[in-house]
Amino acid sequence: MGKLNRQQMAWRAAQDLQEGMLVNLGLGMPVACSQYVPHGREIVFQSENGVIGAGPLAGKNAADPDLVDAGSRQITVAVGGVVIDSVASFAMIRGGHIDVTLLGAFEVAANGDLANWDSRIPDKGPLVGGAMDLAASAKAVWVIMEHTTRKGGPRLLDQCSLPLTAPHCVKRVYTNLAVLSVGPDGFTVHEIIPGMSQAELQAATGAKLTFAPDCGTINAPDLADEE
Amino acid sequence: MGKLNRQQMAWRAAQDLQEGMLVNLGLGMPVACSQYVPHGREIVFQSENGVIGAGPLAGKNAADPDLVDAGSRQITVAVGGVVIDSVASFAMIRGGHIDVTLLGAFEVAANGDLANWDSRIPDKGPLVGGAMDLAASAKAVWVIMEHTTRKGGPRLLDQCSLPLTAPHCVKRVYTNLAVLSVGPDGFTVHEIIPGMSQAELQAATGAKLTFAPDCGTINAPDLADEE
Amino acid sequence: MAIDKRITAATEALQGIKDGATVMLSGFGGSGFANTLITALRDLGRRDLTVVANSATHPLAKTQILIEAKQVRKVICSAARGRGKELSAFEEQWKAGTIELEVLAQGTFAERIRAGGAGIPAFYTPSAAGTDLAKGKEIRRFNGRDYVLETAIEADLALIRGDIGDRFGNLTFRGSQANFGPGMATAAKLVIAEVFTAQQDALPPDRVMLSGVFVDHVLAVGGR
Amino acid sequence: MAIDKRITAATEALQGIKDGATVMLSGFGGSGFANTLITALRDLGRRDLTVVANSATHPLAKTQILIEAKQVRKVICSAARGRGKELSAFEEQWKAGTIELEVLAQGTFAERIRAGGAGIPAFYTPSAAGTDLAKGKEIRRFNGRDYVLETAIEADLALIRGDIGDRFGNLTFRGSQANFGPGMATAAKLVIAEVFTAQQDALPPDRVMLSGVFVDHVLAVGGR
Repeated sequence: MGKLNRQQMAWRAAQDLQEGMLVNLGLGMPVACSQYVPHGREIVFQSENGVIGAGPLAGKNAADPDLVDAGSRQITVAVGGVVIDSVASFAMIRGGHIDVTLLGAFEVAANGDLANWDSRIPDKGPLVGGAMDLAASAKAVWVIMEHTTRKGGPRLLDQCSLPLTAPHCVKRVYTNLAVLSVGPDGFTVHEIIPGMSQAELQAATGAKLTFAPDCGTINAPDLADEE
Repeated sequence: MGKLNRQQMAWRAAQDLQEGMLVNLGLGMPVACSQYVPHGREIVFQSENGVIGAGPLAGKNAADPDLVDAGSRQITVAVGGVVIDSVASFAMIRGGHIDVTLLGAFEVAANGDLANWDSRIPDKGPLVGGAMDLAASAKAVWVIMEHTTRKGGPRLLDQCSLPLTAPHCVKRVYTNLAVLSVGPDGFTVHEIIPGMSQAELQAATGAKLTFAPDCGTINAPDLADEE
Repeated sequence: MAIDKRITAATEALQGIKDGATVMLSGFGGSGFANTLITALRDLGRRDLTVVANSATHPLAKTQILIEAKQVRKVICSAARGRGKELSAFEEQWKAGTIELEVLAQGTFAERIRAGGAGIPAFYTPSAAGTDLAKGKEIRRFNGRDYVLETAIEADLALIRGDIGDRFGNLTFRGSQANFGPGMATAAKLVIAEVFTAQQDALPPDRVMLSGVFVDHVLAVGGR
Repeated sequence: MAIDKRITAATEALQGIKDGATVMLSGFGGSGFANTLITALRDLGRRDLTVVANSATHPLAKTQILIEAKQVRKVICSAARGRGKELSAFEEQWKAGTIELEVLAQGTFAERIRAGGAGIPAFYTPSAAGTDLAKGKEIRRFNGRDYVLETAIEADLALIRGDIGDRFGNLTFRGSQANFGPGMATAAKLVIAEVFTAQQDALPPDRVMLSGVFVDHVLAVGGR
């Protein structure tokens, strides 16, 4: 039974991005998705600091400290892209123009509640960033996260225990064990990793799962975990 | 006793525009002011359709129907100017960035109330335009208008009879008879046309006038009335 | 396959627009009117439209052909007065009570559109406070001054005018052509831009004045 | 005489800033920090400042030297977490209760600044509704959804970073350098921009990314 590694999780989510979508990728696993978009499919990646059409990371020779993405990585502007200011970028986000935002998370609840900003690290200051705006206003909020915590506890829950980023917003979850959607009836499983049973997945989950009639297996390519 | 013609009124107001000011000129007499700014004094003229640094009217050969001012006149962009969109232009106006807006008016009251948008023409539709934003938010609202109506009635009043553009906003009034300021004590006269007495000016005015201790005369050059 | 928002006619793109739709039309002072697209909308024959346009009567705008064809139920604008002494088509229908008018301070008109595109359902503005235009509207005091509550305007369709478009829908504007176009493009479900010319190659980032993200279709019509 | 906003040092321009001033500092992710000007502000020695900056702790921003010098009474930001395991200067003082923190969703942070510059005293936003950050704030329902009332932020001073400036104060920005700069420039009484180079000749209209109308002084510092 092979759990997906982080690159495979990013790969799986990237398969669902469609031609012409405007997509915002959060820090961590989400930004890794851009490299796994099927060849020839044009996606416009929005970085909330104003890069509309973020291209690949800049090579060493082209790296420019004045051109960064929301994760402070030195990037390029894709063909067809433009850079706007933060006021305009968040107007775009809040205005519902983002088709999909792919975010990391600590917890997702069966009602779509998302907790991804405050993991209650003692003494460290709060880090909100753009996640609340993205979660509240993107047309679709998709989450990529490990199915369980490091201690093995569930991250998919009946109710979030951590402070919310936004209520009722998550539409899909890509974990290292499964692909799920979130709807009026809570979590529905659409794909499971090969070799894992429905009962095993349910046991790793803190909310009742429904299994789609056509529930299949995730067939991810071998990808070295880069992190 | 020579009443000022419209060009002379525009000339008089233009003398009070200072280097570096951001100035919005309303339709009619106000836009004529730009040509009477003392030589060498750089003023940035804002046209509310987004021209920040409106230059002179375009000559016949340079006229471009895509470059117009708020009065639909084909203009040029001055050196140092830029064109922005209407949302940004009114953000600039409403945000209090206009140093002076020079507006035409039907009536001004002793408390600074301005009426310049609705003259109650029967059946004709209302024309609000940008005057309400300018009057509400410019750092200084100056008015240029004839001192009296065509029938000889006063336009400077205790209280406006026409619908207001904005309350308590007018700081100065340039008429064909006098230059006045508007303060807590109502109208104060600073200049009168040569040959007119204080009593004559008061008789042409619908509110009590105070005369500044140093009240002088307007010395306007001869200017052909172009309209 | 690749993104290509260029179209050769507007008819198909407009099919989804129904009777009763709200339509934003850019343009100010003769510059930035999408007159080819407005004509296509007129030909589509939809009725009971709400038109959001700065002027209801500008002589250089084709807005009037929608009004003349009795396709407009309501106009939201800042200027509704025809220039001549005789009444404009808008004024005739307004006077007859067959067309509804919502007139706004121009900055409020612009900001309500911006709010529609920026996810702001309502905001407070100083413009029109203390005037007849604020009657019936909620007034609230901040820092000792009265402000008027205004709500967002959104639309089913925006027809805007640009200069150069590319396959991504990116646009440039000439002169003062932008005016209400960029704002309207953010606030409508379907956005069609008519442009002087539409190119396959992407505009360089430094030249893009409106991101193609906001534009669904680009129609080249010439006419610079 | 002619307009010329270029200066050769910031000291004189900053003299009017007093203890207790609110100061906006642009910059995001290493791009667009006005670090020369922030250093000049630190050297000025004013205390009890309220700093409005997206990050309270970015390692490439000189914001931290103001905090280290105990000149900051309050920070308004969207990110207040230092990168390392050890606490940043901000976190130390925040934990000790000697510095106040107002943390906002980044879009709310940006829009409150925009509101400050655009004459909007308050607006409603969907961001943070239903979260701890909305606690104590007014909630209002529009079209069946909850929104949070947020008020404008204005400042006494904004220190921003551009690429090329001209004598009118017009600016260009490189890459993603603009970020919060243009918004902050509209919302502060005094605006100083540090740029790579400042030229006497006006930038062509097509290249101006922020109108000089919003900029009081331009200081060339190189460092592209």
